[in-house]
Amino acid sequence: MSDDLVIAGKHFTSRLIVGTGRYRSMEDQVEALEASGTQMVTVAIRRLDLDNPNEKTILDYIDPDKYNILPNTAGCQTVEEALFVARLGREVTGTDFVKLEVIPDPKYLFPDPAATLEAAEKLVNDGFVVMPYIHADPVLAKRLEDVGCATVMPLGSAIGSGQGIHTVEEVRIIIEQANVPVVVDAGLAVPSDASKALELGAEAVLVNTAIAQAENPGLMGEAFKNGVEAGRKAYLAGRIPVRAYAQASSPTADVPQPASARS
Amino acid sequence: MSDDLVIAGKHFTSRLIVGTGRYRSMEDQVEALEASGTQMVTVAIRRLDLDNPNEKTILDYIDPDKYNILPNTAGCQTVEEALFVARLGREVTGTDFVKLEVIPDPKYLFPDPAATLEAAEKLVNDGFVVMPYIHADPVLAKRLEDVGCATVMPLGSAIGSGQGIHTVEEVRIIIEQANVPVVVDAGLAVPSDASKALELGAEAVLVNTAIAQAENPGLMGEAFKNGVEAGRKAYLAGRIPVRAYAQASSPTADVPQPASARS
Amino acid sequence: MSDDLVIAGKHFTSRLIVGTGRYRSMEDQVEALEASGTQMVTVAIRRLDLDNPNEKTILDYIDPDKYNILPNTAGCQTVEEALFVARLGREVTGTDFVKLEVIPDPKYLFPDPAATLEAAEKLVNDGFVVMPYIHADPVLAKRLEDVGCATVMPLGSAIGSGQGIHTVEEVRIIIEQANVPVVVDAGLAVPSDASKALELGAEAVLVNTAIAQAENPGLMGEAFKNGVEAGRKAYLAGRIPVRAYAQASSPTADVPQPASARS
Amino acid sequence: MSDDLVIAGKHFTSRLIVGTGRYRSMEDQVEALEASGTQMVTVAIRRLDLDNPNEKTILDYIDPDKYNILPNTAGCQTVEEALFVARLGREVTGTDFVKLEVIPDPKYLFPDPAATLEAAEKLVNDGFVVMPYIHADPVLAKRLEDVGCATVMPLGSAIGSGQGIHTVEEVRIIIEQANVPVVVDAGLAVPSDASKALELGAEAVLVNTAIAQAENPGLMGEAFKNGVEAGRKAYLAGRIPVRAYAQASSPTADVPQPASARS
Amino acid sequence: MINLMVNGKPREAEDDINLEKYLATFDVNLRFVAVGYNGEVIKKENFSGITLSNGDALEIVRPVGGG
Amino acid sequence: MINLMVNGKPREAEDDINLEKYLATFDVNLRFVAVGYNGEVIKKENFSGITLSNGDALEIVRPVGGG
Amino acid sequence: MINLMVNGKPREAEDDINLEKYLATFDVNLRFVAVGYNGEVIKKENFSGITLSNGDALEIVRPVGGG
Amino acid sequence: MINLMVNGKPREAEDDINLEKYLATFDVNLRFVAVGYNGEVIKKENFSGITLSNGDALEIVRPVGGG
Repeated sequence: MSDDLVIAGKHFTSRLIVGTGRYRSMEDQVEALEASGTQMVTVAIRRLDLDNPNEKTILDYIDPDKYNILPNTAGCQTVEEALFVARLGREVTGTDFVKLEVIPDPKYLFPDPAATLEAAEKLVNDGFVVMPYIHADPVLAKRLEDVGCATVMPLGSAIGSGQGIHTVEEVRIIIEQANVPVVVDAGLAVPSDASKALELGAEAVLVNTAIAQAENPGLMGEAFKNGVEAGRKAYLAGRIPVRAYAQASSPTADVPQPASARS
Repeated sequence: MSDDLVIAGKHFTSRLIVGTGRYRSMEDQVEALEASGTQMVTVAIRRLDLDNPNEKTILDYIDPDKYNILPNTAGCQTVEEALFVARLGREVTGTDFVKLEVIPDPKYLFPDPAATLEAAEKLVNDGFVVMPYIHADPVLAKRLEDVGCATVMPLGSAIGSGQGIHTVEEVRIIIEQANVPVVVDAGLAVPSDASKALELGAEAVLVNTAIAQAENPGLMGEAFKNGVEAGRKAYLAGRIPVRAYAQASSPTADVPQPASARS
Repeated sequence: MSDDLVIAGKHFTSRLIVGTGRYRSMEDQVEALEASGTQMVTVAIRRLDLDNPNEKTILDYIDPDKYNILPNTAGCQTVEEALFVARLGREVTGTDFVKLEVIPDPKYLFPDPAATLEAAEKLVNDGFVVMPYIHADPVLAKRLEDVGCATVMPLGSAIGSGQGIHTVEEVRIIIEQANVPVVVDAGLAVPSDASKALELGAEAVLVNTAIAQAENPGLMGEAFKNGVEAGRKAYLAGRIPVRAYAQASSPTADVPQPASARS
Repeated sequence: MSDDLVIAGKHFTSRLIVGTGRYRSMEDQVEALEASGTQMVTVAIRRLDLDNPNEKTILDYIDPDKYNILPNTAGCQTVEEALFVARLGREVTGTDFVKLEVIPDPKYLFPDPAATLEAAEKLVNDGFVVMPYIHADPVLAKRLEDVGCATVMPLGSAIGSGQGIHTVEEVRIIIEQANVPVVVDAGLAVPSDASKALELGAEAVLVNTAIAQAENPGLMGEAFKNGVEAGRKAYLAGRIPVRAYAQASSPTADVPQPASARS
Repeated sequence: MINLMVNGKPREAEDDINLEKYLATFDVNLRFVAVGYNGEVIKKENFSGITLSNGDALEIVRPVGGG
Repeated sequence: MINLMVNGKPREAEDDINLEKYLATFDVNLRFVAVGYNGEVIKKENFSGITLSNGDALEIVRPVGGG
Repeated sequence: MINLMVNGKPREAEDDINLEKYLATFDVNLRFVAVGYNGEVIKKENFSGITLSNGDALEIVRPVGGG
Repeated sequence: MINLMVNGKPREAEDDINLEKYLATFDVNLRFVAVGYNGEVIKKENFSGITLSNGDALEIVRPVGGG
């Protein structure tokens, strides 16, 4: 069964996008990415340290044949900053893909809906494949799709909070209305969060802190790989409905009787 | 890394116990059990149809080299019935393992705590390896452990209801206090339910209707296999803590500026 | 509309039972009980301090014309202890009402289902009006009703934990099956918890720590009074059903148009 | 204790805003408004039926000395429509207060964040006291406050769905960050929903369908009145913290012993 | 005669009629009523000053129950 | 002839027949089958030693799919 | 003298003293007080009828705040 | 000499130096590096065509780990 994730015509067999922030070591990261089976990893764009201009960059540790690079605009608080960093990221990585983040709020790192919509439209017109990070707002998701975004990326809960998916109802509606892949991003802490997102019909999830900061990032990367596979298969396999009452899984008739009271 | 589930000294590499009820066909069942990777399957004990005494039984379809048989006492409403059916099951299957169910309530199929405790103690004294199906009551679980049960099997929600795990808080406490494996049973609908149970520290789950009645039981069996592996690995990998606020996964300093306003 | 709570033939217009433990001062307690409008308050039975045998007791602060006394068996870990303390309590207070607690577990203070059932039956036969504190186990609740308990008191969450009602699904089922008043006890933290219990059809709630340890116990007592009234009225008023989609609360037709594009 | 709700300098002793849609009869509505104790009611603006130009309007049934009128822009799908209807509403009612709704989505009636922000800013500049209906998006709420909105009105769940408050976490954050009153609107079904919102620190709630479509609107109006009072008092009274473990509400020492085993 | 669009429906009116007179033809009780004229909201005191022309769009509105 | 209750239904059997022979009358495949005799579970090797009498209750069971 | 266990602690009392007199030695206000005597609850009116003996266990209790 | 703002910090450079030569003064490995010049992103092939002037702002960036 071919069941690829397709974003802007690009096919992926893995539905797990992994972030490259907050690993305790490059070794941890390399092991975790490998174990996760991911085919797309995010990177941020930052100023070069001019006193150390030749230090290795994150991309020196990432095999371009194995992983697609998804540069983000993390750290940008305005439309102007996001456009600039997106373009720098395209120049650095050579890809048109961009994870768009416009985040004025430092405490919860929640994105600005109006600024994200404005930046998304401009980047689409500039030829980018835009994957916007948004609050789980179904109308905003629809409008981003309408301006040409390649996916929508509603948040589960605050970035790095490990709170899981608070927004199940909203994500369910976004999925119901979307004609582009829905990628649940932020807050996922354990594979059951990822599995749940895919069971609902999300096409993929993005995970960073949950893997990078786990006690054992490699094993957690593998755990998320399994969880994402589980969720996708369950979505395709067709889950049972929810019922108000029990349904016996063993036959109710012909139960042997110690004395033949019941017949 | 060897990480077996051990029940009464018996080792299992799979942490997914699968029920054999409610499949649409024997072919579905055989495929689903295979795909699930399970090593233990439950069966019920019922009266033989004397007008058709030679029809194949469920065990004729289950390879004893692949699957351990776990006879249950489903359908029993009293201690006396449960003891009788447990003993019949032992005679039929040749195993001392028994899934104990004493269920007077036909609507929700919730077990009777006092009758289950009484029957469990008697069966333990009769040499059984007792795996009691119970409400997620931490004190009851402790008392069942104290009388010698090999596991406790708290319910997530009503059998076959597909409601998932309503009893997360109680299951968490049962796990915290248990010295025997905790197996979450009943109500699980999707792999994220199974994964969540194992992430909490449950040693295994028992699933029947969610697989048997899925549109594609084989694929759902595989999905639960992945979900259980995901949950166990996540438990071992050490999940991140829950935080009230966000933690940036990209560096917050050195963000490039379109004009050098911010430095 | 007369809508009394009736327990063992005794009528109450208030559906809020209040505990008398953990107040910072007797003044706080007197004020809070008054503000709560309660007609039934619990007390515990403890050894007299023989070095100070004439100190005032809790009952010296409680007007017997305003409040019915409900002695409890808190602190009892076995059936024998519970029977003894229940009888001492009856002698002290002169009432046959008893809140039965058999709690072997000091960490979560969860009750023992089998021991509670055994003690309840003995106390009923001894002429007590038994109100057992139990885990939210529908089968246990039914059996307690069958042995003659006057109410059942399922827990919402651990005593004093302030976690609210984790057991909504189970409480809903207990209410559906009960022929005696269901009183939700333990864990309630805020009036919305009490209101929710009554909206589900619980006949009353028991609250102690949430009022006694609030910053302002008097005001919190009043808040719970309002919450209980709100919940009961909502139950009687017939709530709207849950719908998957929105239903406009304003007419959808005849919206004025700035230009008559839409007609 | 004076504890008024203050919106744009106007004081209200009631924290319950009530909608006037979907009542089965004017009698129901008049009774429910009275019982609810509300001081602010919403109305919609629609085309006059020119074949029946003298029929009574909703305002003929609402005592202007008792109730402040809050015209809404329900039915508007664009900024232009919302501005036009807001101005018509001001002309009809003589108040500058407006509940701003810009809702392109007919299925869930979720508002458009960018369009709402644009319309809000224009209406503020036009002298309106703007109360925008929004998704529970903390950044959007902050931006609406920044452009001069008098309140923010995050939704609990879809209008008329009776699903309650799905957005507790987001509403909590909006409240934490807001310098204007937060009014939770939409989806509330029972008084415990209203009470919970106020316990979190919301300054008020808006309720329509839950009262109008209750079996007994008058009694439900009264129930919500009690629930709102309960929630506000609990907020002021200072709730107990949530604890992981139990805390006994009865003393643990000096428990009488049937035989003096324990001392 | 001129053609108007009133509350989304075509209607005829006399030439050179002003808004106040036009509304009077409906015997509308103006209490709780507002009027939009080609997308602008007109105050009651100005009704008489507005002469309707062919193609004008009017929205004559009143309050209804809503949430 | 004697009267038995077998799997909850009345049946007749010859006088003095033992359990092994009685089961044989049904041509039951004994693999995966167990027998309860008046509430007691009987091991296969003891079937021949049990002579059925009037009023005896038998439960002849086999495994079925269950959860 | 006899040895008693009172509220979990050893105490001495005079020979042949009855419960009523013994309680009086503590000057206990009997309102809201109950007494357990070797695991049995004794009614006030029977205090005088109970003569304490060596090894008797008494529980003298009163109500306290509790939930 | 001219004054530049490079990565948010003031720096000096020779008159009339072009971007390519200026970057060379840092011995920057240009693989995985991009440059913003007064808010515009400049392609590598155009570095030599850009002559820096007093007050120019440069952002010299590279990828880092991020989520």
